[in-house]
Amino acid sequence: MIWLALTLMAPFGAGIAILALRRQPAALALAGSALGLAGALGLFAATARGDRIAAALPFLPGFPARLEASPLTATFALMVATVAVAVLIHAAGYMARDPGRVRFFGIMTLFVTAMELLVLSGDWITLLGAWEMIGFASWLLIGFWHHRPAVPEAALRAFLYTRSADLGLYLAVFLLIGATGSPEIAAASALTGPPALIAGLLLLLAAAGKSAQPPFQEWLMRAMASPTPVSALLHSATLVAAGAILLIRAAPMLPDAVLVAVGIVGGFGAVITGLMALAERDLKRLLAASTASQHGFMLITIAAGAPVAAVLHLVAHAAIKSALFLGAGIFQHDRNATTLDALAGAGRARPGVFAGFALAALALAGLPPMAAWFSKEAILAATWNSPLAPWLVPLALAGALLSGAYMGRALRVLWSGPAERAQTPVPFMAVGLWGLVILAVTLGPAFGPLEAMLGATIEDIPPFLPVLGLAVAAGGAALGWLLPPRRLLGPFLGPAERGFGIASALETLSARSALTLAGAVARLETEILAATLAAGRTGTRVAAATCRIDRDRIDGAIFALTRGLRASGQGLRRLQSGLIHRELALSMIGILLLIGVLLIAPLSF
Amino acid sequence: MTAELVVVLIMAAALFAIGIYGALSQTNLVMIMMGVELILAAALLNLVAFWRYLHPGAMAGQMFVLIVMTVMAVEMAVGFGIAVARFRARGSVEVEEARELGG
Amino acid sequence: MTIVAILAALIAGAWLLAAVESWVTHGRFSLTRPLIAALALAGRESIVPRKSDRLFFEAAPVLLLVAGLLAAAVIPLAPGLIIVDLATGALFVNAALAYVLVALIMAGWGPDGAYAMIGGWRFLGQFVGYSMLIVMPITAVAMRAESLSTLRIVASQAALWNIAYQPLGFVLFVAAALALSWLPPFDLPAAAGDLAGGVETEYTGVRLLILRLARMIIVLVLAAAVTIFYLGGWLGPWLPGWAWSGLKTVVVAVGMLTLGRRLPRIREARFLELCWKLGVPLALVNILFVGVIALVVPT
Amino acid sequence: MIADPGQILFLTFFGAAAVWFGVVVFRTRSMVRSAIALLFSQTAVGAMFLVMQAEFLGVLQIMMMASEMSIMAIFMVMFMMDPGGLGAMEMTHQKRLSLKAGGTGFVLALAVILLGGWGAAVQEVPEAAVQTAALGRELLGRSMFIFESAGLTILTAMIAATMVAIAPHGEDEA
Repeated sequence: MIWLALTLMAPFGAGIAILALRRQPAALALAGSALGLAGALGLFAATARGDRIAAALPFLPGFPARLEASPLTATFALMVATVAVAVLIHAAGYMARDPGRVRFFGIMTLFVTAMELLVLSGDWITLLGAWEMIGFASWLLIGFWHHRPAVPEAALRAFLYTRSADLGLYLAVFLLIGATGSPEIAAASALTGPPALIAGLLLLLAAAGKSAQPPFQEWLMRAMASPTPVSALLHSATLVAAGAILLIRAAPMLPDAVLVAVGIVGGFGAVITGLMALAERDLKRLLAASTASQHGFMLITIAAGAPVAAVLHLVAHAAIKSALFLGAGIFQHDRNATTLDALAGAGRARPGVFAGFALAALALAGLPPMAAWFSKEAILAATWNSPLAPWLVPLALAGALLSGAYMGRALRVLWSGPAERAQTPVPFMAVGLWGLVILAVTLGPAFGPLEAMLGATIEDIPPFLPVLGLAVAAGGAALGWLLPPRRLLGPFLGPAERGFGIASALETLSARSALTLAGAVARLETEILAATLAAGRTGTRVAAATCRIDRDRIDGAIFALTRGLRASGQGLRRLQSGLIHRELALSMIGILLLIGVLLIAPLSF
Repeated sequence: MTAELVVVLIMAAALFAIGIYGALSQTNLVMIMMGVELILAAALLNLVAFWRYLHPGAMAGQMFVLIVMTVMAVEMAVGFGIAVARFRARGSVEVEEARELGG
Repeated sequence: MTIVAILAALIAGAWLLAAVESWVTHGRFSLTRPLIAALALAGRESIVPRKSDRLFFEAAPVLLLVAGLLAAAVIPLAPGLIIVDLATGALFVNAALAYVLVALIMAGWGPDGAYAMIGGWRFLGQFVGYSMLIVMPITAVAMRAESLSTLRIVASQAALWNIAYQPLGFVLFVAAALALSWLPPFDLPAAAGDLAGGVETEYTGVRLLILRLARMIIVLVLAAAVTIFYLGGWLGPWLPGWAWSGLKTVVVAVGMLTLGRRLPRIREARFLELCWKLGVPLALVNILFVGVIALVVPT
Repeated sequence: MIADPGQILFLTFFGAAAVWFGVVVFRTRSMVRSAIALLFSQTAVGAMFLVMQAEFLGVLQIMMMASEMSIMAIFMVMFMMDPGGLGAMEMTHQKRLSLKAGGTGFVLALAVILLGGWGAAVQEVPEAAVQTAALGRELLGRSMFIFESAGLTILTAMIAATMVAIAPHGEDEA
């Protein structure tokens, strides 16, 4: 109970104190989040001992706000708190001279509070409330530099995209509470039949929106207009992770049909956004696309029926991705830009930071002995053993290959440009970064006990599977490093925002790389290269197909809908005289109709 | 069937009808608000009557009356705020002169 | 029987107060003077102004009197000496006195005279200021008594009068009472200096008599309310309960009539500012203070 | 259950008063009269509460409406071209539609009232003091969330209304 209160109230109190005192925001935020981390550690330790901490706070009559710390939620809470501390340390340096830092740290801590509330919530209504709060806080944070051009639009876009997907969560929650008669999340697993199917699909919609799976990925790319610590927090452990967390928690109730849908969304999401990441010309946007791609992995894992592996990957990804973003933030700080062109060689100028970034990048690519290797192995094992293996394994492998490729590419760009003069030291930012990098590197061996704690059975893995995974990861990374994409991407200055962007970029990528590589690396690796090219072409085709579907089907449908709406709107326009008495009369008629329906309704049953 | 309840409900229905007539027929914003007040008064009467004659033990009924009273006060505050702003801008609160909301 | 006793007490009190008021304004104390003045008013012609709203003009003095009398109905002089012991007595005083506002608006609007109308609307402005300062101190009083019944409120002060328990509330309530009965320094609605009598301007004869009587009764009722809420009502040694009540009420009423005259008249805007920026926060502090004590001190 | 004739008598009386004053609201030409008529209509409703032994609510209604309607009166005077009703201006429109709407509403409500089975009335009611205390417990216990929301709503409305009504800076300083 005390740990629960500490976890939630310490960041909250810090946020309120910051907004009230308007002084020393960084120190207050750090103190608050550190206390929160202590609380989360306490929770984790207690649940690891086997305790189950739960609290029911008085809220709506008959619907108390339930908080609960199971091993699963305590793991999430610990992850959120850890990332929050590291990101805030980094932000203390990053935002040191920003005039709006009081607002920044205030909202950040409140955001962390909301996220902790979300992961610890024990009933749907609390979860919904926390869900709304993180949406709102992220809107504030993405729009933090609201006076800059395009930032308000990006914030609004993020808000609207996630909002429209949130509709799914609302409907799902209503349905779940209505069907099970209890707002508790645990009670939902008893649900079967059509309600479970519909609710599961709606939850998938909500999760896809928050986790930026296609077709919602656009908001995440635009959200890069926010300060980098915000991106780090948003991507690793909070907003985007909320989608995956939602599905992980709901996993016990999802029927098989929904799992298939989850697998399709996640698999294609992982591949498509992976391709987008490869084509991206902006470091932060590249990382954003890779976030979406990695969350696609988690969905694949959930679809394979192994949410615990998804938890592992979520945790690994949280540490890695926040480290990457913090590194990107330092580079951005140096060069005052995030495009890959401008960042070329930024890594060479700061070897220490680059080393951290590179470690995190290789970890994300899935190289041993770092965290994501373990989790990807778990993912591969899970997909291999699932009934959907023929679908999921290739998608997972493609995703892994792509994650190696785009990280290799990012490293190459950062390393290969001209190194500039020595930079001013950035102690806070480096501490935040390295803290996370160390976690990213060393977390792997802890996964075994964690798995046991979460109660997963370790399945038999065919021995070639880890080897295959490792080969794919290493191959991807090597590929990304070897293909010099900066020159190739030169002509494509129009931001690769749509699926169309992926297609054209990749087309050039594969065509030119064929010429370059054919000339440069001749005999030894011919076969590997042929395979690579095949993979590249497949990717191109997939991307082109996606593009076509996007343009012809989805856009066409949307335009038709728009036309219809506009026509009916024209018709309705005549009703809207703007005269208040007319409108009052119309609303009276409407109410009368409603009453009529209500009166007739009982008769018809 | 209980005589007291029916009496109160009929009175409330009459107040409601008068309120609707007023809200629809008046040209002045403040007069329209008077109509709305009458409608709300009818709602209050119904709430109290149902509480008194059907569930006198359940205090939630009275609580609803308080909430409706709050709504009345809010309606007044917002309505007068709009009226003041409107009058400042246009010099009149006649609704026939307000067409800006037209589609 | 009780009704007769209370009415008699009210009439006697009004008479006494009228004598005191004429003493304060004219400098001579005479018990016969108010009687003579009243008879003179009753005998004089009561003029109805042209183009008046006759209904309002006639109804306003009566409504004012009724409001005062209704408020008096829940005022106890002694444990048994109360017309009706409502469970919501303290709130009822307030509800009845809210109609003072209605009566004054009617009296201001009715006669179709500029001064009267300005006086009436001025009282509305004044009401916006003082109304919170009537309700919130009463809230604190009721919190201590754990009841809205006037009898229980008095009984709750057996150990310690509320004037010592919540002096802040006392000051605020007396100030609000002065404003409610439009006594100086809050006498803008009927300011003799700049409105020529305000709401009373157009009234003559019997109607003016009723108006003045009603106003005296309202002052008396407010003084009695102060006595009940803050001065322990009928509580006191040696004398019988009703005597204590009467004595305290008269002292408070005389204080209300005399003290304010030493202060300059307060402008409307300034009054509102004082009420909302100073009075309401202080009243909240008072409620908080009483609440904390009520929780901490065991009863 | 035998109905209490005294109660029915008083309810009818005050109900008729409320309705009559309600009619007066829209019949009189003088706007101040209209506001005061609304006030007395609401007061009669409050009196009906008292007859129905909801003492706290009745007193509250009577108290609140006095101030609310007086404020309404001054707004009428401020914003009407002819508050005294001396110019015999036409103040209504779409009268027939309004009458029809009101009439339909009344008929529908009557149908529901007379056709609905209401069950037997409960004659016993908690004592006034008990009621008030129970209402307080309800407000600050089970329904606290709703009650606090109402409080927050009214605060928001106050601030918003002030913001809307306040003069733009520099204008209207007199």
